[in-house]
Amino acid sequence: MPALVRVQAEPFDVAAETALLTRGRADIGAVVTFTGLCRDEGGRLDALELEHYPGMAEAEISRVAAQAEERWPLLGLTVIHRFGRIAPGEPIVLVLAASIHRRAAFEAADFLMDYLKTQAPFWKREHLRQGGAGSWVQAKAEDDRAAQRWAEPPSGPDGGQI
Amino acid sequence: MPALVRVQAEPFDVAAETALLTRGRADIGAVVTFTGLCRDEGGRLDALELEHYPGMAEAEISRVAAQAEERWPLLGLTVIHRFGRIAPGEPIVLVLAASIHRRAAFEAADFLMDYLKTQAPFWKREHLRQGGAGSWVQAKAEDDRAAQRWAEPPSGPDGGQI
Amino acid sequence: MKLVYFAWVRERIGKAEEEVSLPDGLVTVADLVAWLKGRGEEYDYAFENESVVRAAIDHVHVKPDALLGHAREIAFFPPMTGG
Amino acid sequence: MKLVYFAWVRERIGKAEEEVSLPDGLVTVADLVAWLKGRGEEYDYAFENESVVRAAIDHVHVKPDALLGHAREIAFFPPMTGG
Repeated sequence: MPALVRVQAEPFDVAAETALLTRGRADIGAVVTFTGLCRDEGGRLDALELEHYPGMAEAEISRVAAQAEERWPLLGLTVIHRFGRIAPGEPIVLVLAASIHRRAAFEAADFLMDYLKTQAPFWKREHLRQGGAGSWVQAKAEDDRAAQRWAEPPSGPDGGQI
Repeated sequence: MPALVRVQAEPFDVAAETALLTRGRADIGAVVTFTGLCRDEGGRLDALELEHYPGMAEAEISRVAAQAEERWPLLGLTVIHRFGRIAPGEPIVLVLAASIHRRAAFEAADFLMDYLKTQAPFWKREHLRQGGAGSWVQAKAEDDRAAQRWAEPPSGPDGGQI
Repeated sequence: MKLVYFAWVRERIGKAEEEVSLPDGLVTVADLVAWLKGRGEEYDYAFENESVVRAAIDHVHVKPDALLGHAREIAFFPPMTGG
Repeated sequence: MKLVYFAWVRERIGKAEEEVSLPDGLVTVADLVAWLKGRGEEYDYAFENESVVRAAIDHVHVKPDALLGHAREIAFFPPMTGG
């Protein structure tokens, strides 16, 4: 079943998205949801503004979602990423993964977040409470390292020996 | 902030529990929820019945939740575990972890589920669709191994060298 | 001392709880189990594979070598299957 | 060929997109960047640290040595910060 992927300006409803995935089913044993929220950074921020690359954003998220569905036995996968101006406390991103057992659901959600952070074409700019646009948020080396955790093990003669 | 721990027969509302933890706050960047649901095992089950040890169940979950709060910088933690008869498709357990960044929220929720599976005094019995009480669900060695992943690294002279 | 039983341990013994007066000389949880097994077939059945049955003293998991001390409530149950 | 720019690459160049006719001899994305840098200060500024700017051809991430081929849309942007 292909993942449900949406890129939108509007807020999303985690409960409704979960119901959409699970209602009427009795084969799902585990649902993991990740919600990423806008922080005010200790009162410094008035909002985050998310610029995105329309078309590529959906394509890239769908590509990574398909990888997750190939790698883990998922019974449902939803990814929603917002763009535009987002106030502190509001949700930015949702990943919802369902499976028979918890391990697949946890790992798939974790994997998707690491790849969204480093591969999905979105860029955050700060808007400051003291007025005016602040700077573009810088990419973190820590996020690249997190994404590298998911690299497939080498498949050569010594593959999987580590 | 101590975790919110509840052991109850009634269903729970993930959205309401999430709102309770996050509403009015702008310091939370990541919320991970895990929901464990009753499966019908391919149509074989009419329900699961969860027996628990009142008093110890709450105490044990609170103890493990406190460990998680010591180990990860959490901004909120909710654990709800149901008992009694639960129909396929219905939720059994909820873990909700909030933090500034996603890593802590993912790991804390994952840790709590592994410990709930192996340490919280609950026992599942199957009720069969063809009638009558089935057998007690057997503990899985796989769950013990999952819980062992979280053992603290050795603190001797070679600790952390692996 | 109050003893409580859960899941198939409860079913095999045929009761959920009981008050017992322990004889002198019982020091550990393992001593208590050995004594219970001498009380009848139902206990022998419940503890037929002793290493499988778990114990808790006053709501805290313990090993068979744990001291009974001044325990108020001792519980016996199968490996947990919650979550 | 359509070029599109995002975030601070867009701001430095001063436009979100443009149509360009490429001269002969441009084979890779790196060739295209070198040519753009010769078009004016704003491009030079946007690509001052070339290794930081990412590229995509027709919505797919590519490296600087990727071939331009029959690309319809080439995008340049900073490292992503979504999620």
